[in-house]
Formats: sequence, C-alpha cells, structure tokens
Amino acid sequence: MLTFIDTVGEAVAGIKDGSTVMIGGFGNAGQPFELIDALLDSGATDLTVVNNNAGQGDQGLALLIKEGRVRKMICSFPRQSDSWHFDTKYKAGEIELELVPQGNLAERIRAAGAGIGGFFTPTGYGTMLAEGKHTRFLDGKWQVFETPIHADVALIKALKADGKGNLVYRKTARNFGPIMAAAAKHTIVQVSEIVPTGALDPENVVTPGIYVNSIVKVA
Amino acid sequence: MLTFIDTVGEAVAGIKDGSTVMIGGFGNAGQPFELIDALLDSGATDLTVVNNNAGQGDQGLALLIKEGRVRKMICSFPRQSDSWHFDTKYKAGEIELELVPQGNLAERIRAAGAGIGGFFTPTGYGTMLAEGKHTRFLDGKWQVFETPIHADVALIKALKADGKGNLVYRKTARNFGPIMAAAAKHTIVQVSEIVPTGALDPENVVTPGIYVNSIVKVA
Amino acid sequence: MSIQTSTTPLGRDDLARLVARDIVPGSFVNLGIGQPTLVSNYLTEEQNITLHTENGMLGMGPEAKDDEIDGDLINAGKIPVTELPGASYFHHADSFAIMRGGHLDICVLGAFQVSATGDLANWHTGAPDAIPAVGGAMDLATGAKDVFVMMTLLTREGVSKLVEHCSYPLTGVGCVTRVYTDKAVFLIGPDGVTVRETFGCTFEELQAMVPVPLVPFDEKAAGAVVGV
Amino acid sequence: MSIQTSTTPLGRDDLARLVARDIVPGSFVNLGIGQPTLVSNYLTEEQNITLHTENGMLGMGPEAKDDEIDGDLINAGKIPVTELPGASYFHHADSFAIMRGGHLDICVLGAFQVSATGDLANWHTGAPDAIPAVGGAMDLATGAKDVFVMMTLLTREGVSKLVEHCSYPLTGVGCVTRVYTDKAVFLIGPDGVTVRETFGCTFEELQAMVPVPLVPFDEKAAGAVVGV
Repeated sequence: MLTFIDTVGEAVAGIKDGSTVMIGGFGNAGQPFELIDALLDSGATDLTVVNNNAGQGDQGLALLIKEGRVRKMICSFPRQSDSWHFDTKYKAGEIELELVPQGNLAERIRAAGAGIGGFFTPTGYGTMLAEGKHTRFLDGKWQVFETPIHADVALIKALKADGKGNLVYRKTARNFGPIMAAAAKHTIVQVSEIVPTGALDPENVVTPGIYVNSIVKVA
Repeated sequence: MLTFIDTVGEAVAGIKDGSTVMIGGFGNAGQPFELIDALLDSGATDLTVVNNNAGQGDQGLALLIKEGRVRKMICSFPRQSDSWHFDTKYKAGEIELELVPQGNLAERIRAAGAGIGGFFTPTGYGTMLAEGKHTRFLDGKWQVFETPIHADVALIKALKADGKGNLVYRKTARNFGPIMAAAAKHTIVQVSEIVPTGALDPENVVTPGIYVNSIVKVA
Repeated sequence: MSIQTSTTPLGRDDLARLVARDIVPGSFVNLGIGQPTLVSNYLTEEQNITLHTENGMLGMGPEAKDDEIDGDLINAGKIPVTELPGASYFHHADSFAIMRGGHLDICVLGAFQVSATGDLANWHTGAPDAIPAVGGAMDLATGAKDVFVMMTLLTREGVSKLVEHCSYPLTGVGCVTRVYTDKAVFLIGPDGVTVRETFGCTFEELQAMVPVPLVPFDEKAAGAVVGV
Repeated sequence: MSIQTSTTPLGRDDLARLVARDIVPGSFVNLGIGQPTLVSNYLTEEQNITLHTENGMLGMGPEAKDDEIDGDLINAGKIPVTELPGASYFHHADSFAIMRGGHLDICVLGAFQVSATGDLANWHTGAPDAIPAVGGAMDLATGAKDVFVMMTLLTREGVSKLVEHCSYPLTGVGCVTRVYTDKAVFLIGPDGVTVRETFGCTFEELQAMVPVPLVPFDEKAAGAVVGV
C-alpha cells in the first residue's frame, strides 16, 4: 500500500532495531542523505546495512556507523580515503563486515526481488571471497553459488514519483535504487518532485510503483 | 561491431543451418515478421527456435515451422487456436518441443545474457516440467535448478535505434526484445525508425547498443 | 447464522462481482485468461486496483474497442487492451520478476482441479495426445501472495473439482488460498478447507458433493482462518 | 627484427598511448581506477570506443570540469564525468550484467601481480590489518572478453610483478590476456608468456628480470598467439 508522507522522520519511524536496511547510492550519488539522517535521529540500532560502500566523510551512512547503530555492513568497497568512521569501528572490532564483489552484491539484491533462491556466477571463483562456498562447473567455467540478499527496509533516492509511486532517477544516481526497491519488504523513497499520475511516460518508468511503499518529498 | 544494413535479406544472410535462433515477440506484438520472412527465404534449416509461442496463423514463425526449417522449439505456449502448423508437425513427430514455464523462459534467457550459470526458482516445483531436475530447499521453499538459454542469433523488433544501436520499444511489444538481445552472440534488430545519435534520452534507452550487432530499417 | 448467502448457485458474473468485492483496495492483481478476466468488469475506481499483465505492463485498462485497438498493446491472452494513467512497461524478465518475487497481492486463475492442501491443476489435461502449453500459469501459481481460483465446483459429469489429490498434472503445490465456485467459497489453510459461504445449497448439501472434509466458517476461531 | 621498440622504458603516458592504440575500433571498454584511466586521454574519435562505467553508464565522456560537474554523474572512481551523445544509464544489476555476461570487449586494470597463467592479484595486499575492499574488480576480471593489465614490471624493491604464482590474494583465475608494463608488453596464452615488444631493454635483459619463461613474439607461429 502506497503512502505519501510529509516528513522523513515519519517515513522511517517504523524501522525496528535489528532490521536489515538497504541504502541506495554509490558514493554520494543516489545516497538518500535526508532519510539516513532521519534514521539516525530515530534511534534505531543493531542494524545490518547493505550499501556499496561504508560511508564517506562525516555525513549519511558514515554518521550512522560512527554512532554505533550498524552491527554489520554488507558492501563491496568499504575502504576509501574518507571512510574513517568505518575504519575506526572495523579496527576496533565493533562492526562486522561481509565483503561482496560488487556484481555479486547487485545480482544477489536483484535475486531477492526476483524470487531467485540462489545462482551460480564465475565472479570470485578461486579467490578468498569464495572460500567455503559451493562451486560447480557450468557453461564451461567454474562458478560459485551465491544467495539472495533480502531486506526489511530499503531507503532510496529518486528524481520524481507520480501518484502511483512510479519512479524515475537521474544519471548515475540510479545505481542500486531499482533493485533495492524490489528486494526490500518495505521501500521508502525520497524524491525531489512529485508529479501527477500520468505525467511520467509509461515507456520511461524505471521503478514501477508496485515496489514502492512510502514516498517523501525532500526540498 | 554495429552495422546498419539495407535489407532484411542481407541482415540474416549469415545465419547457418543448425543455429539456435531467438525470435522476439509475444504473439504478434514485437514479432519481427520481416526478419523471419527473410530467414525463411535464406533457406537456413535445422534451426532451434526460442520464442514464447510456436507461431500463429499463416505468417512469421508459423511459416518457418510449416516449411520444416525448425528442428526444435523452446517455448512456453505452443498450443493456440491458430497454431495449426506447429500442431501438425508436433503430432507427426517432426518437431521437438522443450516446454518451459514462461517465467523460466524469460529468466533463463536473462541468465544467459547476464553471465549466470544457473539459478534456483520455485516455479515448476512438484510438476512434470521439473521432473528429473535438481531441487533444493532455499529461502523457505523447494526450488528447481534451471540453466541459461544461449543463442547464436536473436531476431528482434524495436521502435527506434540511434547511431550507437541504442533501442527503444513500443508498449507491450517490448516483451522479450531486451533479454534476447543480451543472450545471443549476434543480435539483428528491425526498427521502424533510425534517429541520429543523441536523439534518444540516455535515461530512456531500454537496450544499450552494446547488445546490438545489425540494424535494418523496415518500412 | 447460516453461511448460505444465496438461494441459488452464482452465475459467472455474480461470482466475478464477488471476487472483485473481496480484493483489498490498493492491491496489485493479475487476472488469468478466461473466467478470471470477468473480475475486471466489477472493480471500482475507489478500489484503486492496479492490473498486471505478464507480457510486460502494470496499469492495464479495459479491453480496447474500435480505434483504441493497437497491436502493440495486448494482454496475456493476446487481446488488445488499453493503458491507464500511471501505467508502466517492462521486459519479460522484469515482468516475471514482479510475479516470481512475490510482489503481486493476488492472482485469480481458472482450474481443472484444486486439492484440499491447495495444489493447483490448471494447465494440462494429461491426455496423451494433448499438446502441452503452460505459459505463465506456474509462475503465477507460485509467485503471488494469494492465489484465488474461480471455477465451477462440479464437472459436466457432476464430479467435484475440489479433490483430496489432483489427478491432473500439477501447476503448483500448496499454492491456492481461496476457491470461488458457483456453489461455495472455500478458504484453504493449514487446518484444511473452510467454507466461507454457500450458494443455493446448505453446508451439508455441499459436503455431500465434495470428497474433502469441510468446516463451516462460523465454527472456527476467526484467528485460525487464513485469507479472510 | 628486434622486438625492442623503444630505447628507454615507457612512461605512464606513453604506455597509456600504446594501450589506446591497441584497442580495436568500435570496442566497448571499461577502464579501471588509477593508471588505466589515462588510456582515455589517447583514444581517438575515429576509434569510436564506447566507455562503460560499472556504476551504471555506457558512453561516458571525459572528466567533468568546472560547471560541468554534476554529483549525479560520476564514474566508478567517484570522479565527476561527462556524458557523450548516444550514452545510456541503467541500474547496477544491469550494469554488472554487461560485464559478467561477457559483453565488454576489453577491460584495463592495474595489478599487484600477474601470474604466468593469467591469474590476477589487484585487490588486496593480504596484510593482516588491511581493510579489504573489492568493488567491481572480480567482476571485471572474470567478465570481459580481454583483460589488459597496466603496471610497472618491477616493484620499488626491484621484484618482478609478473610471477609464476601470485603470492597476493587473487582477483581472478586465468583471466589476464595482456600485460602492458614500462619494460615490455606480454601476451598470455595457453602456450605461456610471449613478449610482444620490449622498451629500454633486450629480450635477454628482460628475461633476467622475470622469473617466468618468456618467448619472444617473432619466434612463434602467429596462429598460436592469443590476443594479437
């Protein structure tokens, strides 16, 4: 059921301690800063967060990590020049890390949304990231078995939503938004603009409204 | 390497006997009739054809089947009120049928394009279409192992192409086009219009030109 | 309180109206080919139901008439349809991801048989000379959150289509949650088959027609009933 | 004919120019973060190369300058870039499907080590206190049709990075087809490591630096060489 919500605080109010939360964005592009700030304010803790990175600088996901709200990160690229909050927590043993090749991260999220129980991929075969995983020789290559990543909640950023919850994005800020929207039980979207139903060309809708639960406009 | 070709005859000239050919379309919507007619004229035979259906009436894929060019159909819904050419061949034992649930057909084609060696899906579990297949209990459900469907050639229909081979489609004629374009070694597209590079909005491209090899404009 | 809510069996249109009424507002729904398509005639604007067609569209409108007909805009039954405001188009893998990923609230399907545990048989008669054709039936059966079946309760020969075990080839295992028939509405849950209401027969008359133990709705604790 | 084509080792820019020259016109290419990014400076318009960035774009243009900078338009290194005519955007799963499905003609990557059989190590030093970060390296290594590595041949300590077996954690097994270094270009194929050309050293001098048996290009039957 789709709801339009006035404030980011109300939008994230239902996120429980211990939830798995997918957060869109690749670096800062597409990162839903206002929703993350609201999640920080909500006090929710013991979270498992799925994001490509583990926060940059002193904003967004980095602050959530700094404040100790994140029990575990599932990501592909935590270490960056400005990932100091993650680095500190990780070295102190205060945050768990599941490191996933970026394509496996994307495909595992897609699998969750598409009802795929698991799949084989050549990525990672023969590396330490495939250690202990089931392997099989398929299509002429050794492949590794990977499982879907489901989430309780997805927080994503889009450019526009219409009255049915259909979304369009902007340039490379699209990144994880569409697949996370499909993989989470409850998808919360911050948009720059809400347009009347019928204003988006049906050929150009990227995320159909069926994947969207809550929409909040952010100035 | 992308080529713009003047006639459908030249476009299909390289298709060899014994090829696996994906043909876009769901019913008549999106079916590349002109390319299929050219394939018929080319004389290529002993083909394995992947399409949702097995031809309607006395046109397109139905004629290819009638003329005995199709050794095997991989499809989800061969039997229709006007699938008389397939029906005759099938009852005479002159065509092989691999019947695949429609969602498995789509997902197996997608897997081929995406480099997935196989996947588990609940669809078909406990039915005769999963007999003899590997099963596993995943995500709380029994699931069936399915493998990718690769092709030598895809024949698809789009609305417009630009100079880079980027494609957009029209309404429900989109259907199998994008996933077949990615799953075949060589993708041949018939379009209604060729527009200058830059005329398609990058946000709205459905099939990026990387998946397209030959484009022919059909009046 | 009697669970007999009609003095006569329901016709196809009355049954479609009943199914339509039972669909929760705001739902995303796929209506199968044939009898289930009738349901769309009785959905109200206030219900704000979004129809999915597996060939690649959400927001499907009514059947196209006259100059609305467009060969590029068809439903899963290959019938020309229309597009409503707020519609969207997507390719086949994305369309089936909607179904298989459990995002549809309800699909309504026809059936040859439904078993007491919700097994569905609706794609193949099993006749040795039949040409099999499955389409999206198995994906819908296993993917939607709720699978409603619409069928006549009895075959032309008077045999119940609600059975202990299906004799026709299965479409899906344990997937059906409700069965709407001309003679009764059945709820299928972990505790067995509950009869929500009967049409033109009493509960006892219904039980005599059906080779599956039935429980009338009003004898059950409401909390134990699935799908109401 | 000597395979020494330069009297001095190549600088980073000369090496980038060489890689750019070797890319077949019309190719779809992904340039890794760091040194490989330099290659884009030497691609010509006539080559008609389409650049892919794994965060969701084909048709990436040069780095954005001044008022071109747009936070929503970045490359995999999170650097603002521009969009060329004929570009397209897609989500992350579709973007990695391009890589993993074998649709990229070439990716160019940096490396810590490459083995004689084309194993690549470029994501992790293996140091026990290092924070691991893999990004798209493994997907690129296993997905592209050809994987070109750009690196200095020797470490600062003078140890060859072309090795019999990688001591660093692997990124991919048997995936590298060519290695471009300041001292030589190596072709890796089923028959071993062929030296296509050397820079500032003879074949014999090169062999003395590298603990892997090398074959000079002109001694091989052209048909047996992979990747030329």
